[in-house]
Amino acid sequence: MRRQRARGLLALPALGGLGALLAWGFSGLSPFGHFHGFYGQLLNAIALPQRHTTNTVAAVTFDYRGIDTLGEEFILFTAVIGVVLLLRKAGRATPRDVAQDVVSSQASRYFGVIGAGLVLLVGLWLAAFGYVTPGGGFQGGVVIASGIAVVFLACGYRAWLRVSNEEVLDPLEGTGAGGFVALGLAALIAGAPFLHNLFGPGKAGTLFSGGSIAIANWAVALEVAAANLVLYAEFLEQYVMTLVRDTGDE
Amino acid sequence: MAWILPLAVAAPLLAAALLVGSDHVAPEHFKDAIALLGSGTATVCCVLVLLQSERRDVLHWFGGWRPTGGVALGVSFVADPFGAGMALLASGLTLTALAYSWTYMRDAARPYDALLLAMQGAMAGFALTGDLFNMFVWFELIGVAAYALAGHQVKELGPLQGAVNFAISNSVGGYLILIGIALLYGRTGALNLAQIGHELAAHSADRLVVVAFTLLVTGLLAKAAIVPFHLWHADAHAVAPAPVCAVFSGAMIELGLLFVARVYWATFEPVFPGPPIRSVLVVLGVVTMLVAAVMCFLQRHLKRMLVFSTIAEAGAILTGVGLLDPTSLAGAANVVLSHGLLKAGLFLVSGLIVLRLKDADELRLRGRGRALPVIGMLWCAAAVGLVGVPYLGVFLGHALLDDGAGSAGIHWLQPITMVSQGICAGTLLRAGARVFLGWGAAEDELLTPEPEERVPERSAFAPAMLAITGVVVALGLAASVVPGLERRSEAAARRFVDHAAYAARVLRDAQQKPTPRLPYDVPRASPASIAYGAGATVLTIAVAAFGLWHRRLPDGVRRAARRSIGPPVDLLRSVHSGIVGDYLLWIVAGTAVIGAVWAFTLT
Amino acid sequence: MIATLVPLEAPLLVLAALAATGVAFALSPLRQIIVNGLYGLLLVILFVVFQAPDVALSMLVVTTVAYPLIVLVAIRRTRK
Amino acid sequence: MSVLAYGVAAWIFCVGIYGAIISRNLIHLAVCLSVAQSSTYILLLAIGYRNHATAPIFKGFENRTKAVDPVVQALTLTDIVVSVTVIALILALALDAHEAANTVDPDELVGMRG
Repeated sequence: MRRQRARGLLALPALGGLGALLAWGFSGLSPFGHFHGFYGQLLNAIALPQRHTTNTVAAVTFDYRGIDTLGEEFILFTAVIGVVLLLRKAGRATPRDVAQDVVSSQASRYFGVIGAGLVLLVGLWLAAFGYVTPGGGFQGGVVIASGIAVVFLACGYRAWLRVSNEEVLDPLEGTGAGGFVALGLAALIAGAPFLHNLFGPGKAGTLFSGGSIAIANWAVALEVAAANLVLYAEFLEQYVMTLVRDTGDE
Repeated sequence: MAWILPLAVAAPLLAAALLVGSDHVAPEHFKDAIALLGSGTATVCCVLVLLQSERRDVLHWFGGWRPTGGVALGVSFVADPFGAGMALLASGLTLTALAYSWTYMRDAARPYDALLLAMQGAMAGFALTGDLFNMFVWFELIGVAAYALAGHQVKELGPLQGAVNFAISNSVGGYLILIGIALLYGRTGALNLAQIGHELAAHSADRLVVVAFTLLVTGLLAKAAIVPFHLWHADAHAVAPAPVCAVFSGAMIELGLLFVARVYWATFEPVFPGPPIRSVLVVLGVVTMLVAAVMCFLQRHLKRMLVFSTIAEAGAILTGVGLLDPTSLAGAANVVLSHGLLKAGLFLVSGLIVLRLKDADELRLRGRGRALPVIGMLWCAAAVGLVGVPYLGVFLGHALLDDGAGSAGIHWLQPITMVSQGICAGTLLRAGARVFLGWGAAEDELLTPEPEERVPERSAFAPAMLAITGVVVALGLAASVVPGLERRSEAAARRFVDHAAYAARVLRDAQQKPTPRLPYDVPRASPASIAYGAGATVLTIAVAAFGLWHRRLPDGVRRAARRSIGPPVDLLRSVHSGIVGDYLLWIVAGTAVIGAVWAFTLT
Repeated sequence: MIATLVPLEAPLLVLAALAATGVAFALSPLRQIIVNGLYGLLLVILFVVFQAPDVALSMLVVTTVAYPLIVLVAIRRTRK
Repeated sequence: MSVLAYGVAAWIFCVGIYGAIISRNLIHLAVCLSVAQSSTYILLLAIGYRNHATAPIFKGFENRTKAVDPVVQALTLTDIVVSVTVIALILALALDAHEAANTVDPDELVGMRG
């Protein structure tokens, strides 16, 4: 206890110093609202003519700086593998351990399914139109994963286990993450630089714009949805194990 | 041939995705083949890139977004010999770790291979990238792979503590880097290293640039195990599986130092005066060497001992970077190569020891290694390689560091390095003599007791692991006498520090003057470096002997020694508390102090 | 200089700073995750005001689904 | 007032780190880290903001208006993903620690020292 209090006290001057350093450095930034970085302005000017993507942010993430997004997908992919590896040590609850489904009311099932269907639609829409309007593979993927999670939780834990099965999710995750790399390699094979946009820019403001951006976007959506489902599955597994343990204690 | 460059990253990442995707359908042999193929392809690519980069830098713009009008639109990989060499070392060590784990971690879950592959791709990307934010992405990818690799092995407190401290400290280091990146973007509107440098050079350095540089460097030093940001490394390495430690110690730490050099020369060199940066980096390196050497001597857990020896070497490498001249930089690069191989070899040996003797504690293992003469010889050979004996192991690197420090007029630096090297190598030899020969006392109150650790039972095909380990150690020992390496590394260092040529190559696609073809020879060592090697050897033997038989010293001497150096050593020990809150406090305080020093000296 | 700020930004920033302080000093994890949800939603609004709808959406899905789910499970699992 | 956003970012970073330093619970600590990281979102977006500008999403080729910086938004998106993954990993480690030692207090989670 004394140790923590001492640490809390010592942290004050240290953080004061760091905060002062940060504030001193930040004060060298141009005033809020007066940013003149040419990189962003240039991209705002050329992304639409070059790629026909009305959402410049998507053009940046999937095309101009696509390699960052590839790394980002692998951060998620790797972290989920890591979480699985760490949590599996604690063992797994099997369907037999769960005496009954968490959800038993018929009404809540119907509501759950309808609500989740809407969520799923929103997710698909977000993912599909990511390079036209706000949204994209990541946001859509997370929403799709939550939609699926809600559907199956509403139908009961056993139904959830059927879909959160790693034999289903692992191939999807691998396809999403590997698909992005394969897209980059396809450009190399075509004799262009890695992740070069292979297709024509298409018609601006529609789903048929941006060329390879659409494919990269869907690869990300697939990867993110699968990775999130694995993540939810592992953590829900922990939750169910807690329930099992608690009922065992009583 | 620049198209090979992205393969160093793409091949292992694709292999990782395939491994996970095919986990439940493909036969085991297929998956093993995928893992080794992905890792091997990337390693071969790194070799080709290294050969190609010998004469001029290899440049690849992702997506084909070449700069227009001098403005970088996309992300570039730029392979100079050091970047390519670092990528090769990281890839090669990961390939080694995968091959070694093929039997050692046979019972481990399949994701283990995928994590190693992801880490390999990320390390190669980190070594090759020419873009600041792209570096941050690979930094985080290395991190997330490493946390899980460090923590997954056994269900015990030690590994978890190590992985937790690693994850938290490294993340905070990442935040510092990201704030630095944001500041530089706010000032220059650029993310490419050369471009940022170009924009900064238009004005003199002000507070924003100083703070951004401080945050970038401290974040990278946290990855590079420099005092006072090193604390979590000891916890994390001591518990990770041996082949993973080999990658951590042999490549991951050094990557942070490579990028400190990269960010200085590619971006900040034109705006900052050298001396304040030199002073801070050299002082940090010296403190790191001394602290880590003392801590190394106090360990009885073999892997923890190896980590502190790595940290001491990281300090030496930092002085090489921090002297800010090409000769020292070439020395640092050579130390990275030879030390990386030797330390990886030592960790692999420690894996064999754990496998055969079910323990990693020097005192408990006393004499039990007598039945394992080959393993013992490998351990001692690698330890001797770390001493600096002329023409062996780290000798070439330290000889160049010696030259660099001498021409910078810092003559006190090499004796300190020698002491640090001697203590660390002596400690390793002490452990070798105790374990494999049964020399020395069975009890030693000087050494830090560690909790009893349950070592996971596993069966493995030891001959293959032994052969792999032998190859790595032999390569490390031979690193000083590779024909032509010395001249090539010096030429590479001169190219590395040429800011203007780098910027012209990246931003305007100007052709560099190709480095002339160099002879394949091994230049004679200078008398000064021979003297350094001899001194380090004597010191090593003395330290090893002291460690084994210090109880035979007269009582009066021992009591006096305990009174004088006991309290500071205890203080040092208590700093390595294993508590993550303390570590964060050190990171914050260290950043504030370094920032304050540079705030007053750089503007 | 005051005129350069869109009126909404200043109060939102102050609220976010207060909420973040609340999160850091919340003692029980359960209370913390509730305050953190509030903080996340404030950031979502702030990002909309900052003209970053993509980021706001990202923050929204993370703050309403991913964080609460995993953190609540962790809290439940580690309850003594 | 023109630097309020930057000041808030610095404050949130320090507060988050302080929470992490004094934390007695790994779950609490993980959330504090996410707060510290969220300061970088604010910083990045504030840096890229331009007065009287729209989001970098256009209706079409015609009448494209002045827009805020798209790059910082792309960076922030990556940043958010990083934050989620790190939190998930730390929580997984915390659950393991709870399993192994029945504690999630980092101060009690000490196997090795010195």
